[in-house]
Amino acid sequence: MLSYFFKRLGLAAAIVSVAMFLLFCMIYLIPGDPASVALGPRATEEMRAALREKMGLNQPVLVQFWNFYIGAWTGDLGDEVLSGRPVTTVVFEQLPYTLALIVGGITWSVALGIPLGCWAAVSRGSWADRVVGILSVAVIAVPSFVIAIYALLIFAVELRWLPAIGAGEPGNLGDQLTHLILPSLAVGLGWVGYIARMVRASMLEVLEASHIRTARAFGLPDRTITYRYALSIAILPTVTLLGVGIGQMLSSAVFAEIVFARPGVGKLVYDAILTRNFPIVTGTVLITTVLFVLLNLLADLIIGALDPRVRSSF
Amino acid sequence: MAELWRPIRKILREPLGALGLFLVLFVIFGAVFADLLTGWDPTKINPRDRFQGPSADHLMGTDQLGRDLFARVLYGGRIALFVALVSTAVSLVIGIILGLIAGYGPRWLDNLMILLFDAMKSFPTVMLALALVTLMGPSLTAVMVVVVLVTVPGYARIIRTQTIALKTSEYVTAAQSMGASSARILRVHILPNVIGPLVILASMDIPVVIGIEAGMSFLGLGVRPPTPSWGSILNDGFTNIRDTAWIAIAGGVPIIITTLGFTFLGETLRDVFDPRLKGR
Amino acid sequence: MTTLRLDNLNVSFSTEAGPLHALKNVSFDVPENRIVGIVGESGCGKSTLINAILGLLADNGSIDSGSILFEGQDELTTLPSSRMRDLRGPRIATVFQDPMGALNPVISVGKQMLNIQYRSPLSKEEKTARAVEMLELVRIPDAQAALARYPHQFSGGMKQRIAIAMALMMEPALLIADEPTTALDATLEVTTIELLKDLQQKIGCSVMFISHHLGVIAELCDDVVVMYAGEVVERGTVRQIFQDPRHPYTARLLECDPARQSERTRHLPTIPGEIPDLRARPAGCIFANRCDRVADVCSTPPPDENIGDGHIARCFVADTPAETGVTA
Amino acid sequence: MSNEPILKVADVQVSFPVGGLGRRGAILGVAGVSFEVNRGETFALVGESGSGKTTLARAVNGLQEISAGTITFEDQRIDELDRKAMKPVRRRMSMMFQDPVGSLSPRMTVGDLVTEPFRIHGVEGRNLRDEAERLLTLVGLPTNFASRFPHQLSGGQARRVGVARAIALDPALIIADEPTAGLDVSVQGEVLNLLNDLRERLGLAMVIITHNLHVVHHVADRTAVMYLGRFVEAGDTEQVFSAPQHPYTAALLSANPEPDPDKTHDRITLPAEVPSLLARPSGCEFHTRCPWAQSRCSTDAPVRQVTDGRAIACHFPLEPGARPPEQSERAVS
Repeated sequence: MLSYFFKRLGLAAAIVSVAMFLLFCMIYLIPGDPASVALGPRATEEMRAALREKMGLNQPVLVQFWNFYIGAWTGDLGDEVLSGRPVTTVVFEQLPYTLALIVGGITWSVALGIPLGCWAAVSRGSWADRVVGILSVAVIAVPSFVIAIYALLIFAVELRWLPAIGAGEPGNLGDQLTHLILPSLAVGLGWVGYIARMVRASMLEVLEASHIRTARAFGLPDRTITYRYALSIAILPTVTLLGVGIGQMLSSAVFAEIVFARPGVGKLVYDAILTRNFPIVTGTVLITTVLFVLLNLLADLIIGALDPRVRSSF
Repeated sequence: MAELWRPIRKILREPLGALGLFLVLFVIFGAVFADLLTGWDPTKINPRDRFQGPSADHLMGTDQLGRDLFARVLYGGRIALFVALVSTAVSLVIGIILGLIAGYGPRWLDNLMILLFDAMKSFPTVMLALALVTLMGPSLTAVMVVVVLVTVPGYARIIRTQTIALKTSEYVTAAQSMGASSARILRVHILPNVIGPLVILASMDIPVVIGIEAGMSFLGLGVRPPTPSWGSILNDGFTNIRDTAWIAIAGGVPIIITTLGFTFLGETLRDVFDPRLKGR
Repeated sequence: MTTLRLDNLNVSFSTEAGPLHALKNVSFDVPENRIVGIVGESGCGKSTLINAILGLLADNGSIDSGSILFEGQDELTTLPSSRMRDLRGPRIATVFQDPMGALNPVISVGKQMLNIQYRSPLSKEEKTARAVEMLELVRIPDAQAALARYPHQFSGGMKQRIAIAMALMMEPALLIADEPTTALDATLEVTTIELLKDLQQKIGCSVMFISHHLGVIAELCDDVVVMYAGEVVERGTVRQIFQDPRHPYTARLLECDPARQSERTRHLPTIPGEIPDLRARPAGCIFANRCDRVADVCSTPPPDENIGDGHIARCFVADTPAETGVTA
Repeated sequence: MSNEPILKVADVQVSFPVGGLGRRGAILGVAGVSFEVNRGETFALVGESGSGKTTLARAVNGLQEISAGTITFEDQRIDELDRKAMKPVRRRMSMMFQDPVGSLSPRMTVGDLVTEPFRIHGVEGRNLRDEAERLLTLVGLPTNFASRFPHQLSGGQARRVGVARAIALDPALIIADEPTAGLDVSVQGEVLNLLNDLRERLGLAMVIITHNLHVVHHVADRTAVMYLGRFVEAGDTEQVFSAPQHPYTAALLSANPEPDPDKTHDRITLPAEVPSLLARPSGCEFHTRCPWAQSRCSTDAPVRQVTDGRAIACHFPLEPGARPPEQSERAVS
């Protein structure tokens, strides 16, 4: 198990390194100079030169990459252009709001998706199965920002059931949760569909397996077979799926934060673009990427803990 | 002709497939014949007619600048379909080539490419879009670059996994033992067996691509205003949501119709032509 | 007493291309304390037969007529599913073909063995002791430690022996063994067969042993049932079947086994032709299209001809010994 | 049948790397095997799973690199050839794979499948449709099968297509891996008869790989029995069958007896399971399972002895009809 952990950790580090490299290439190769971008069209040539010097853009490419790379690993992603505060500090201030949104999204998707998928699989071919199937496909298809806007329109603007704006009063947990309901639904609704489908499909596959036939032949009760013998296996792909899904939920969170005017990294980076605050943009991209890789690693470790076959194959 | 008709009949036999096909054709029709369906110029500003509800004159009403929403929706459909079809096709070609190389090539190359694909996929889509657009400036090209960057790793991985599975299959070994070249094995024995499922999966990705285009335009990172896009209409609707709901409805409903249509169609295609792909 | 009696059982499946008559008028007995072998090639209906007995037919399958009587009292075709579940495991146990997939991969062997005993009033310690005892009986080394291990940590032969241990743990009246040795190597097959025979005698249960391997059937079984395309074409004691086969299919099948040809030959016997489509069964004999003794009468349904001493063949010419190179 | 060898395999080893970072090693899948196949002769390799028989066949066919030894085919060293140089050799030596349906490319028609060798080798001046008809007729399939796809074939039919493809370019040697695997008893005979027929008519040499000794009996001129990547016994098929000298051969033979209820109760039971290639037993590698094993067997590896064209690797070769000592009381673990 320990070697499995280190192997996965090494792989995660490699992926992050390559991602940093790709990000650097993008910045370097794409026409457009970060200094000009930051200063806007009205800046003088001297101002650009000064900023270039400060950002280290006059050094050789490899040196630039090396500084970027080492800086990133040590948590130094440069300073914000406007206030001069370290990018890491600024991003980490906003990160908890986004994480809350994602955790909310996962809660929606797991709490609704797993029971729905299980139910559909057990009652395969019934009208309930068909309805769950069509609904899952439908919520997967519709982009999350459309859901966000319509949720805002219906529940906040028209019906006025739930608050439309902000993250709630600091310190007031109830208020914060109320403010979380709509945005997290927008983030998680599509994933209710994904998870319901995945659970249904893998349940059906597992229920066909010969060990389930054996369990039936031993007269084990249906409940034991469905929930302890089948679901315990069928749930495994869901964990992997959620690991991947977190990336998409991060994307959805950006929209949800903008639509519901919540603080968070999405709002941060969106505002940074409007103010040409380039270090914030790259810093946020990098930090969310690392976050995604780490959460994926966590998903893999959970799989390893749940599945003895994976555990011993390393 | 009969060859073409049979799959269509199979799709029509499924209620969901028939609905999907109808919705998709409906959207394509609107986009193609936009000039004939409306006399309004989608970019013409008309300050006196702001925030109008639907009427015989303006079928979907007007936006905050008095532009006809029906015309904007029709022309916005052209953008959405253009981006979806072109960038998916480009992604497919690149993905297939990279996937075949990774799957059939030497082990070290495979490992390297997998690492690249995984790193690409670890950027959250919107974050990648934001970073790219900051540098490139908002444009249709930027949207398409984002779509390709986001979808290629997935396609390449699928092709790679299938290629690796087939590489050790008995019929490929048999071809090797007959002396077939790598090019022939890839062309005759591997490609035909991996491409079908991928094309179906890609067709199911079209709604995702439409979502990316609309999403970026919503954030002001896609097509430049005044060019109409469903995403930018939706943004207008969002900005003015307390004044009128009509703009948000005009921007969102086409997105919902199109994504649902393509998804239902794609699902049916998959179930009909490659039942192995679905859970059951 | 008869442990299991099948009488004129008919099973069909509804398929897209129409109903498929999978089992037609199947009758045979599994007497107490005897091992009955079921022989047949692919498509003969062996798995349908097992599923029908266990009440595990797929949703599109149904028992159209006939009876399955268990221990002279339980009519399995009409038994409520809760009662059927009580029989499965404690009274009717099953060992399936695929040793790799027969055990749940994410639950430890010990836990699975405890789960099976869920009806038993014994304490957890006693149940564990029982599991260890069974594992030792099937010669799993270090049985106590084996309980904590997962299926993938055992070899194929061991997994199949664990499956046998689980099946016999509740001392069932009937053991259904569905090709339990087919996936194993020949030398491993021998040990498994001997083990099975040993345990059958210790526990004193009846066994329904399904196999396509004639050598194994001849060695292990007391009685033999020959199936072809969903029908029992011949049944009798192992000697009757192997030394005096009366149905042409049985005779030809025995002939085909290369092991039967002790003399070296460059030309092996075969049965030309294929099994008919079970969606459109012929009105007469099911084997007529491949039979070398076919006559006009064969287009009408053949009788279950009783040759004597429980030896029955579904054939018009069963009263004369089949012409084969094999003599009684 | 001439006695001129078409294939010579000498001391061939195949090793596979095992283990990940840190604990790298290699196991021998084939651990030094030598044999010759004469023109027009059928040679059988018999063994159970893990015996290395398929690996050996793939090595002969150049699909698997060998780590030691030489392979000579039609007086040419082929183990050193690269892929390009190997191509002409593949016209003369074809291989059939285990899975009758799975070895046929699923989206090609039977007609395309049987004529694929012509396309690969760019054979000129032949009408491929005529060739397909000729080959299908040769293996006893109706010519209208040419338009079918593999999944529309029964196991026996698919196997015939495999045979047709193997003989397409008039090879001198066919290697057939488990030609009867997955086939019903009543169909097995058809395939074996076909192979026998073709061998006689076309003067082919054949290497047949199987786990079923009885299949071998009716097809092979000479037989070799493999255990853990080595030959334990090899010789004239008739001799090996009538008087097996190696205990493993005897056990294999008895594992698949004549189906007669009065004759089958004298099987030789082998205790334990095949050892892992990672931990080969000392001395004679069969001693852990051998009913006749003595103390010497666990320390000294037996040397291969050849007498009258019969090779055996055993310290104590069996007399004809030998029964294991105290089989009934022997502890089984």
